[in-house]
Amino acid sequence: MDLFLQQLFGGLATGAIYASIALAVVMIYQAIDHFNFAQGEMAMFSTFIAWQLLDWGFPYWAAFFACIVISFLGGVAIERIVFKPIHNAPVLSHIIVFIALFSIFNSVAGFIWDYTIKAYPSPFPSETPFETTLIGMHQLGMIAIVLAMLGAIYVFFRFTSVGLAMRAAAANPVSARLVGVSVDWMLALGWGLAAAIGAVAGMLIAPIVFLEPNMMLGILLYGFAGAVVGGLTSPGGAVVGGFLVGVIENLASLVPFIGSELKLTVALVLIVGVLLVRPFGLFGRVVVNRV
Amino acid sequence: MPTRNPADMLQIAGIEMVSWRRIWLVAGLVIAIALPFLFEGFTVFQLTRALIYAIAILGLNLLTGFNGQFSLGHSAFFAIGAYTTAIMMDRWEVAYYWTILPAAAVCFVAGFLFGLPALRLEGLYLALATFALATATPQILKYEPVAKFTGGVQGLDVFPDDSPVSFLSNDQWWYYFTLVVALIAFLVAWNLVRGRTGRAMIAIRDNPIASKTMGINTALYKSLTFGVSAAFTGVAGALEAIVIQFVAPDSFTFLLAVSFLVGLVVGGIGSIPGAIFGGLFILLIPNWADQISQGLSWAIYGLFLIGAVYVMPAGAAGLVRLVTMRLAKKPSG
Amino acid sequence: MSTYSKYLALAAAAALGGMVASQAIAADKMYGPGVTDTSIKIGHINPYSGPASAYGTIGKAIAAYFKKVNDEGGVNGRMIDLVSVDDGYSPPKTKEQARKLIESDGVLLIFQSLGTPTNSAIHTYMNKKEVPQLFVATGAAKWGDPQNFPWTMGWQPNYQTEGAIYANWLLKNHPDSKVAILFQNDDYGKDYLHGFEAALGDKAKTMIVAKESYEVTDPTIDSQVVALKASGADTFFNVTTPKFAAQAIKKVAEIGWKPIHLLNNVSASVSAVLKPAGLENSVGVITTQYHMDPTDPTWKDNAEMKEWNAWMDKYQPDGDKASSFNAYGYAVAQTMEQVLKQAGDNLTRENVMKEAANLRQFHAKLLLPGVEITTSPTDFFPIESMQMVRFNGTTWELFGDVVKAESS
Amino acid sequence: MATLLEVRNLEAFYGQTQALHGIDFSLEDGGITTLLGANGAGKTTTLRAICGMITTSGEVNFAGTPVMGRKTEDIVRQGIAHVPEGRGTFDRITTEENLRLGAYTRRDSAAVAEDMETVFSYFPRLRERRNQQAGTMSGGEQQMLAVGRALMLRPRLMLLDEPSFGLAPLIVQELFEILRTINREQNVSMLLVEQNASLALSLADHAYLLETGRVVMSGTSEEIASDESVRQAYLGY
Repeated sequence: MDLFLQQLFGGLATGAIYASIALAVVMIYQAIDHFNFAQGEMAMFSTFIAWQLLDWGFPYWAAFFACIVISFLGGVAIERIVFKPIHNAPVLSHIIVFIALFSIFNSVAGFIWDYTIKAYPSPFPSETPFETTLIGMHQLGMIAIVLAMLGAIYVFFRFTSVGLAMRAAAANPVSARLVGVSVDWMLALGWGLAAAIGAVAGMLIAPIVFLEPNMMLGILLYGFAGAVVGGLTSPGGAVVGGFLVGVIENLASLVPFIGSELKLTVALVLIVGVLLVRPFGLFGRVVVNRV
Repeated sequence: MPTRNPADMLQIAGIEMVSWRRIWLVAGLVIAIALPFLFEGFTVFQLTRALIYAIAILGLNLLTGFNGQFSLGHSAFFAIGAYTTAIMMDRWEVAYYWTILPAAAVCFVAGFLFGLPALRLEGLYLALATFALATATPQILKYEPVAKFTGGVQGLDVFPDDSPVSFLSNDQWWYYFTLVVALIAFLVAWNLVRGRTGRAMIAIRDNPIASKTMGINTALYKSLTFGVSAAFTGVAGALEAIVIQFVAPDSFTFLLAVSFLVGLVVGGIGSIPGAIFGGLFILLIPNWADQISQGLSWAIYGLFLIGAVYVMPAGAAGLVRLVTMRLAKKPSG
Repeated sequence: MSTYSKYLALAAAAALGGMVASQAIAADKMYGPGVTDTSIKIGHINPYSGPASAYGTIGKAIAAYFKKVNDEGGVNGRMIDLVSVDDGYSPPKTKEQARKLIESDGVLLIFQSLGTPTNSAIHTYMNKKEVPQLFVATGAAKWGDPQNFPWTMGWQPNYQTEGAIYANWLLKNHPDSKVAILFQNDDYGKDYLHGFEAALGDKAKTMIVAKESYEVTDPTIDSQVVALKASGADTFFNVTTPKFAAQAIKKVAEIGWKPIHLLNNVSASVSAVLKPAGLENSVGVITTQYHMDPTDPTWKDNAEMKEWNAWMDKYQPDGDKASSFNAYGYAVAQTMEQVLKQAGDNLTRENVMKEAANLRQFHAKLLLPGVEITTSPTDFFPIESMQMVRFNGTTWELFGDVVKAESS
Repeated sequence: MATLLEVRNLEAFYGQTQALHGIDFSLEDGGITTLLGANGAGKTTTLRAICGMITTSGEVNFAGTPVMGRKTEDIVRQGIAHVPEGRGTFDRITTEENLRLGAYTRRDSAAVAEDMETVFSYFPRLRERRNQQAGTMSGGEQQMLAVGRALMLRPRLMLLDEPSFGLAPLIVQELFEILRTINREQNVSMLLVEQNASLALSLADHAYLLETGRVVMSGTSEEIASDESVRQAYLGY
């Protein structure tokens, strides 16, 4: 029982990692109707920027918010510079550019900051207020921040006209233009927001897994899994999905023949399984078009 | 969207296009046969690998280009093909040339089976499921119960016989062997795409609902295409095992699947000859990037990719089509 | 006499037959591929990109070392022309690069190719081609097999040996301990495991209470550490690469587990592992070493360390002085230099291999005092001694003697 | 009456193919004008060209300002609401959110809320379905939503592309009644494209007849409706 609890909470802690990335994945999906395979690398790069700021002597929160702003602008710039010329190209061309961005960010980060791991500070105290070793203070704080981001995103999409316009631009760009939405800038805004969320995720993940150029390689897949399991159209679903993937993966390691050797395979089976039963994820909306 | 369907383009350009294509074909074949005598062993070895990648990309093309299903997981089928060959040669000492068809068969079954659940997935979701498959493949190959066959992390050495032709070196021999397999693969693909099956595949890609009402068994065709596509890629994997003479789980990471996708897009989606260009691209460009700067080789590769997408939005095949169309147009005015 | 005849027999068996005859004219210049009167071309394969790119530092260090050698007049008057290529830690790519180096660039030998799966991919090829695959950067035991693979040689103590050292130490000092093991799910991890289990012998079954593995793609190893603690173990054998080692050290402290913590040498760097993990969390961690850690204050005034520092300043001004990879590359490159020196003007592949198997108590600078490199035609394990060290919060403290574990 | 929209020598291309060969027409403020013609005559293309959705050349003046060559979203901001072919519903969001999007360019939230009520008063069924996912509504309801969404812009001109397409005759009748009411009550001018010529002529006051990208005839609805050739070709009696 003790072990079960340990793994459950451990799963929640890892789940928070996946959830934060899943949130960024959903954000960009809302904007461009697509995955960004370079998402993890962008988050990693943002975290390096924050690390660099800290190294130059910035206080934690100054670096934190500066990094968010820089990442936002960077995201906007990527859309405006790299993707603008290929707006009308087929989807696969976009995927190739995602792959290109992936290798560029990974390589440049390694070139500037090299590949040895770096400790990244946590903004939270190291002591938990209550007597438990089940979950650390950083993990708790991370869960809180993820939920806060989720709330902010919910409000943004639900109650602001820009949020609404963003969803409209992604779902039906032609119609969106006809109601006066500048689709191009919505795309750029989506990129910026996704980059900013990714930056927060990166800065929260780095204290746990350590900062290095390849830190997101494994995490991104789980983040995708969380987003898909929860439903790509639902930020809340993505967060729940992220936690679910973390918990199930950890609990699966208790099953004797799976052990920790097949954790990744468990994630695979989970993705395919959920999609077979609910093609739009657990919380995703089913889109029905009547003619 | 520019030039989606090569068949349409052919009709637009008319007869001239066909004769141009014939010239390309003959010239290509002559060059392909002459190449091993123009270069030293290592380059021939590289060309062989480019051909192998071309076959793998061709397989992916059947699925994505002609049937509209995405896959980021073809490294898995490449691995299954490679391991089929390696295990047959390692355990039962089967001669290498007898392992190609079994590798294709095993991959066909694997692809078909994976294609069944994939039926319910579309676009992104399918891409993700296959991406997960690619990431899990090395892990599964190392898994204890299968490790006795796969050699686990250590991998398996493969010892194919030497060149049976006295005036051909091993490299030249492997090249011709691969070339023959590749020619067969391309011919099969060509006939498949232009026949009834191909029309059904393309119909499903362009309008799944309409093709259903036309009486095409979309589910069957989609799974079949998945199987056929996997079989092509599996043949490539088998050849790779023979030529590299070694298989290990780390050879088949998701980066390989990503490479295939890159080759597909750069070569030209829905273009059969484009696969050859794709194979050359994914083999040569990383090497060039590495020569330009070791530390930043991936970044340079990334820039190459973006450049390729900008310059050739419809892949190399699209570019060639555009150029030949211009050339064909000129004399007639 | 008996050693000599054994040597002869082995040499013949290992297809080195031509060498005996050539010894008669050893005074003359004999060159293999890639060698001229003024230069020696050496191939080198390293992952500068991909998942193992952290090791790229070693390649840079080696290149910088040979630059120093060349600036000082080269080896016996010949400049070292190091052709260093990237394989991204992908076995087929390694094969491609090895072939390029040998067939296209025409190198004399391949030096320090890194990684077990990658070296496995070219193992047979190198031996069939009869090209030296020298001092590979991996500690798998299979690299010391002169009988079957006379052209391949390792360098660092092999993982099994090191595993055995920990096991013997436990048997002697904590015979009743309950051991939990975390290992990377590949042959690097499994080699450690085998060495450790074999040395424990019959007691392995009772002493090892839990084993957990992880994949390099796993984001964290938290759940494994939690499970290991739950097994009730009082000893933790940590067989992980730097990133996961740091995670494990941190996690062990976080969940309030206080085991005897045995850390494999792969992750013994103070700057790359213990510092990120938290120095306070690392107190008491035990590992083995065979070369000095540049960040360890113990060696601050050591002459060799001072020399290394001067070299870093001159040849790698941007390099990370805290990285033990820079120390490793420095030491292994000296070994290569020594072999070439010994070979004199007889720079054939056969003779280079013969001299590589003829190192007599060579002390590469930066190896721990008492750690020496010795090889023979039957012993392809250059470094076999290590010393156990314990971390005191700022530095590694040597304890016990230099331990030599004979490889089987 | 003043001229609201003036189109001079409008040309448009789809790739290499020219779809419009210099079209001229104008539309009076407060009026309803219809473009008639067979499939492929260039009706929809004309609407798209006005909104800057395709590459064009020529001159388009709206309320005295040239809008040719500007971005679609900027043209929309001038007060031109386009009810596109196929209704352009935002499937995944609710009816109410669809309507809110229609008012995206407006900042007067009080007036927007008022207009939402107005739309609901024209189309009570949209009020019933205000929280329903728009893509799940019937075709008629989606067409009403499209008109409602356009109305939320408080446009001076509404471009209607085949609003009757695919709808049951009863619904079409209802819809056209409402369009007439909107035209009168809200003073919204309309440019209507219709396959169903008699329906279009019953609503419009002016009509232009397009054939293969050219205007071949123009006049008041009565004039056009009484033309012999038009009657035979388009009205079918």
